[in-house]
Amino acid sequence: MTSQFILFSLLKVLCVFSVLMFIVGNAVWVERKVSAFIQDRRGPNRVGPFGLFQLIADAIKGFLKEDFTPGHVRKAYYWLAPAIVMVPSLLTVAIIPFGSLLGSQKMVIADLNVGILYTFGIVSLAVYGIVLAGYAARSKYPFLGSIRSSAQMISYEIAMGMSVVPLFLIACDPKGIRDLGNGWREAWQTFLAGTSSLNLSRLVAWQADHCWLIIYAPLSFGIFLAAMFAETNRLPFDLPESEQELAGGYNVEYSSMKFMLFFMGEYASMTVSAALLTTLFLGGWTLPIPGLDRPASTIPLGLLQIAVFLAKMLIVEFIIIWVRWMWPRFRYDQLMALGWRRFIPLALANILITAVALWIKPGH
Amino acid sequence: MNFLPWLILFLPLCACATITLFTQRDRKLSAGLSIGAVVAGFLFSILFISSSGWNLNTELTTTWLSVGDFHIDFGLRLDPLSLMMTLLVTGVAGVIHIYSWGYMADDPGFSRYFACLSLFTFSMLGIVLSNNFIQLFIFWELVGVSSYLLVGFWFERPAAADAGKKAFITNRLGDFGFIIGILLVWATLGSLNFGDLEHKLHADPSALGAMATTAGLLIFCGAVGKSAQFPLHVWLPDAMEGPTPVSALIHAATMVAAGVYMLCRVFFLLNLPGSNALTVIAAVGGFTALLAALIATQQNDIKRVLAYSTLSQLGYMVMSVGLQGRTPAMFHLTTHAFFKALLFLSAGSIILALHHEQNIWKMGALRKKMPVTFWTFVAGTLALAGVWPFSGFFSKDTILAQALEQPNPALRYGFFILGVLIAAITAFYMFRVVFVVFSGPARSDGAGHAAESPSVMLWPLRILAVFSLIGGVIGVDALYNKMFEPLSDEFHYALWQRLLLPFAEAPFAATLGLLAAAAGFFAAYRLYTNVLTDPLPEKLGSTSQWLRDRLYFDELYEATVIRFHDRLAALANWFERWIIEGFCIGLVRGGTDLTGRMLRQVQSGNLQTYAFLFALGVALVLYFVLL
Amino acid sequence: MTIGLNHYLVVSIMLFCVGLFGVIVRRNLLVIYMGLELMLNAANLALVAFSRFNDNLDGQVFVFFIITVAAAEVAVGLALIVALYRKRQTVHAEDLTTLRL
Amino acid sequence: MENFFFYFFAALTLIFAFLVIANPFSNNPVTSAMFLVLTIASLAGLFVLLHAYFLAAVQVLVYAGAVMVLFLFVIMLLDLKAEEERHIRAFGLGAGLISVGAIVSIFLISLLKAPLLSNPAPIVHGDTLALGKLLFNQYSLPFEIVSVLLLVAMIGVVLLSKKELK
Repeated sequence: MTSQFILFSLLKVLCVFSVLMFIVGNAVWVERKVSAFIQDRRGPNRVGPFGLFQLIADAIKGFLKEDFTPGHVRKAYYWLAPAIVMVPSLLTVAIIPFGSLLGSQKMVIADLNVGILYTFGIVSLAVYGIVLAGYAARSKYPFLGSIRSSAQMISYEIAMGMSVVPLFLIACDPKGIRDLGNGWREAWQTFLAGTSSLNLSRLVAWQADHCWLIIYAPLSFGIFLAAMFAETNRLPFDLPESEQELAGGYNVEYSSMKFMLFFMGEYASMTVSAALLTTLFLGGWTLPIPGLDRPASTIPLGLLQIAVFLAKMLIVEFIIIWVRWMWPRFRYDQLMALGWRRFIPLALANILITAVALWIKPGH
Repeated sequence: MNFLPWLILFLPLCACATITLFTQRDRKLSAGLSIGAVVAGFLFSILFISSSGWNLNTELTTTWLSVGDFHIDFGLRLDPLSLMMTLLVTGVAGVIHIYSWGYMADDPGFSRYFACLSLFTFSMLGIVLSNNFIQLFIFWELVGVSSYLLVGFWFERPAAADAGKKAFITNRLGDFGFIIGILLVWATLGSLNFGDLEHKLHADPSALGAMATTAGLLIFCGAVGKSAQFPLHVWLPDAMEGPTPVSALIHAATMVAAGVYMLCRVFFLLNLPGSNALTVIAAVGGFTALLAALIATQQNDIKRVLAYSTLSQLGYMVMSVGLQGRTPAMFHLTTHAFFKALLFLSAGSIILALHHEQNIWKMGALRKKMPVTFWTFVAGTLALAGVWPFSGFFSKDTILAQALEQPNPALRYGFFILGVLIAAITAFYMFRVVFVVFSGPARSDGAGHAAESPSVMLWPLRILAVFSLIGGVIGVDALYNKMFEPLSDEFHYALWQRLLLPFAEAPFAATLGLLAAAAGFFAAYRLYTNVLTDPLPEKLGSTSQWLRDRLYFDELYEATVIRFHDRLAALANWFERWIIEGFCIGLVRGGTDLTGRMLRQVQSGNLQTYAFLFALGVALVLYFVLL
Repeated sequence: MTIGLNHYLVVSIMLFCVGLFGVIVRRNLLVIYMGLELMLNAANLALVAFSRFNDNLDGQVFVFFIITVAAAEVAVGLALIVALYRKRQTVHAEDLTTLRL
Repeated sequence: MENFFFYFFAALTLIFAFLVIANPFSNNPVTSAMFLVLTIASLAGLFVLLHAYFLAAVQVLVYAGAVMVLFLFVIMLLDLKAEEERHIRAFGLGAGLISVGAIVSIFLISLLKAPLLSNPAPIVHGDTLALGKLLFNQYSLPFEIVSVLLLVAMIGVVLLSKKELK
């Protein structure tokens, strides 16, 4: 634990946080623009060119508006809930490899060996913010929303976690990376030094080596994508806050900055989910182009790979936003039935089929 | 073939269990099972004897229980004595089983009756085949139980229920002495196996020492109870309350014979130097025989007459054992089983024909109406009275001859005269019954309309009649003689020689016996032909009343034994209620109650208390484990 | 002083006893249940510490099983509490004294 | 550094644990549950210090993510309006102190008596691969049994949760 390590870690945290916040802020603008486009209207266009400064205007509004606290709420949780909402997504981002190398530094804040488990551990904590928000409000709609939310998130976590298992079955071949000569292996070895099975970097390396896992495990991708919507409480699974039924759910009682935090939390988790999806299924920071399919040797190449990652992530995020305005909401029982009676058995079957396929694969 | 004896023994038990557990509702199947078991036993006995011969002296054993060094085998002793008895028990019981089918046909407790009958047969066979005292005693008690069940079979009748209880309790008194005797034998000789005991006593006749007489008499107590000897004779006449086949089976042929059989079985214990047991036994037997014969003369209930005659004959046998005559005793037992069963069953036939009328003064003129029954009854009477050439003559004659062989002249003539006297009285009261029942006028409507019994009842009578006739000359005595006196000459006589043998061997006894029977017959003929009422009470006065009331033994016991018993019971009750229940149990119960009340405070239903106690327990365990 | 097994064990014991204290003192069934969870976790900590200081992974496997069983136990236990609440309208240990003699 | 983290996480664990069962500010079960989540998170920190990475992750995932959510769910479902009034029974307190004191003292005494184990170099790494190998080879039977247990528990919960059994 050298001071250099701490310094670089802090630097990485800072960079990632600011970039994430920037994306979150602009994602709001994108969302409004996309919705406007889909609904055949203009969207924000008053502040700045194309309404680009809407982000700043919203922020100022959020800070300056009266922070109204209803009298009947449970104070402590009322204050705590919005803060908690943000935390899980910020924690998840720590293990996502958003680039290869810049100099000698790996472009990941914490390259944990239990990687994906950590992710799910943190993701599973995300429910607390919503649950506490509903509980704190001490009123029916938020409460119903939070109850729904907790059930929904627990349910889809299972499907999500199991959908990922085949990826690691495929990718974590003990023999690891093929040696193609030309220093290929050395580059990866530096990158993967000290990592083991459930590490996300390994997954990226495998995808660079073979093919994106979306090809190998399309069913996993489908389940993961759907579960992701559920976990981020986005349409078509936004039951906790469904405006028509619950009048906005848990954020009914919140205003100004607290409401902003919920809002940002949603977009942050959306962004992080997109990043995770990119890493798991879309090859992470790699592209199947020579030079981009291995850890960078120069700084510009490293920066380019970060850009590739961000590009993929943004595309995924765009899709998430797009889906919101295209799909109707599920009914709650349909949602649960889908989760428990379709996705979980499917994911289980998926694991089994993958395992058997790997087992009978020649030369394995 | 060694499994056959086991089969013979346990078949009736299986039948009993099956009937009780499964076939209570099916009357025919129940009866069939029971009859089948005993008849199969009889056939197996014949098969076994014909295959291995009479001259066996073996034991079949299997370890039953062992406590430390003390082992009790469950064993079967197979020698001529037990084989003959097995044959007798299964044979007579088989005949009576078949007879019961007819006699009990209308009874609602048909299946239960046959279950009890099978249990009884099993117990009796157990006694006969036992090779040790413990086993013998257990079957002894089983016989008591099954006789209780059978005597009290019509338990809804108070008299029957009381008779059952009386039989059972009176037997307990004898058995009390019996088991003390057994314990005494075990304590002094260290074994309970008959073979072992005999061997030990043979090697050292004074092994029992001063206890010889005591032990012998204590064991005789068992026989006193079971064979209804004076002073425990009172239960047998009452036990006639049971169904008549039961009377025939239990109180004529088998159960009461158990006592005599047992005495013969353990004769080696009685016949010891320095032991006076045999003399006492002979005296008790003789006294019982005389007493019972006298009482029988003034009984008006046909079954009671037969009961007292049974008593009298049992006394005869016991007397014979006491006179060291095991062969005569067993011989008489065997023939007696035939003709007494015959008499009882014939009496049953009469009773059934007269719709359960047992008073002989309400019968009469049945000779024409029930010819088969008449002839069989007469055959039985002749046998019992000891008329040549019926079986009773031969066996009675051997007893009389035995009496004449006594070394002591006082004993010799005393018992001989007693024997002859009893023979005369026996002939008298039996012919009294014959004349009153079968000849003369019909003294009631029932007697006037009587009809012969069904053949299922008559065939057993015919069979038994045949055996009553020939039982004395088929070699039973030779068999016993070979076993009990192996040193004496073997009999090799043709049938006609056997018929005349008593006159050759003991002409004095035979002649006097015949004369006694004739005297009895003529006395009865003089007094009882064509009379409406008994002329004897007028002539004898109060003596007759005494005899009719059985010499007031029951009243005597009522006044002494039973009153004492009641007092004792009251005392025991008081002790039980106040000392044991009140003080001992009460203290324990109260203590337990108090502790429980204290402990139930802990069971408060409060989760925290439980958790606290649990944690304390954990702490305690940890303290012992870790520190 | 380096941190050794004993340090972890002391933490484990204290955690266990805090849980036990909660079980005994608190009267809300749910909180009692949380006390039980604390005790289970204390055991987990001790097992992991033993595993670490004995160079043996078996302890951790054990903890894995304990966590699984605890999950099952919580599910069943909470279902029981819910059923109880439906019937008796209370989750206070004081009110649930049906077992009293 | 490691010492600091140990004391830090240990202190957090114990403080949070104490707040679970006896919170001076609130008697609300939800508060207890939240502090239990924090206890578990701190405990996960201790697990990491013990190189039990997999268990640390599972601890958070299962306990904090699933079990405690279930707790919250139930607390909310029961809607305990009348929050527990603060009157500590002297008996309960005494009983708790006695038993806890007894057990703590016994453990501590025995711990003091025992020889202090030296702190060996970290050889055992509780990472997924090693644990997985152990789990699916040596402990495969218990693993399967536990799976059956979970199934049974699940069925049991479904049955228990039904409003009325037919």
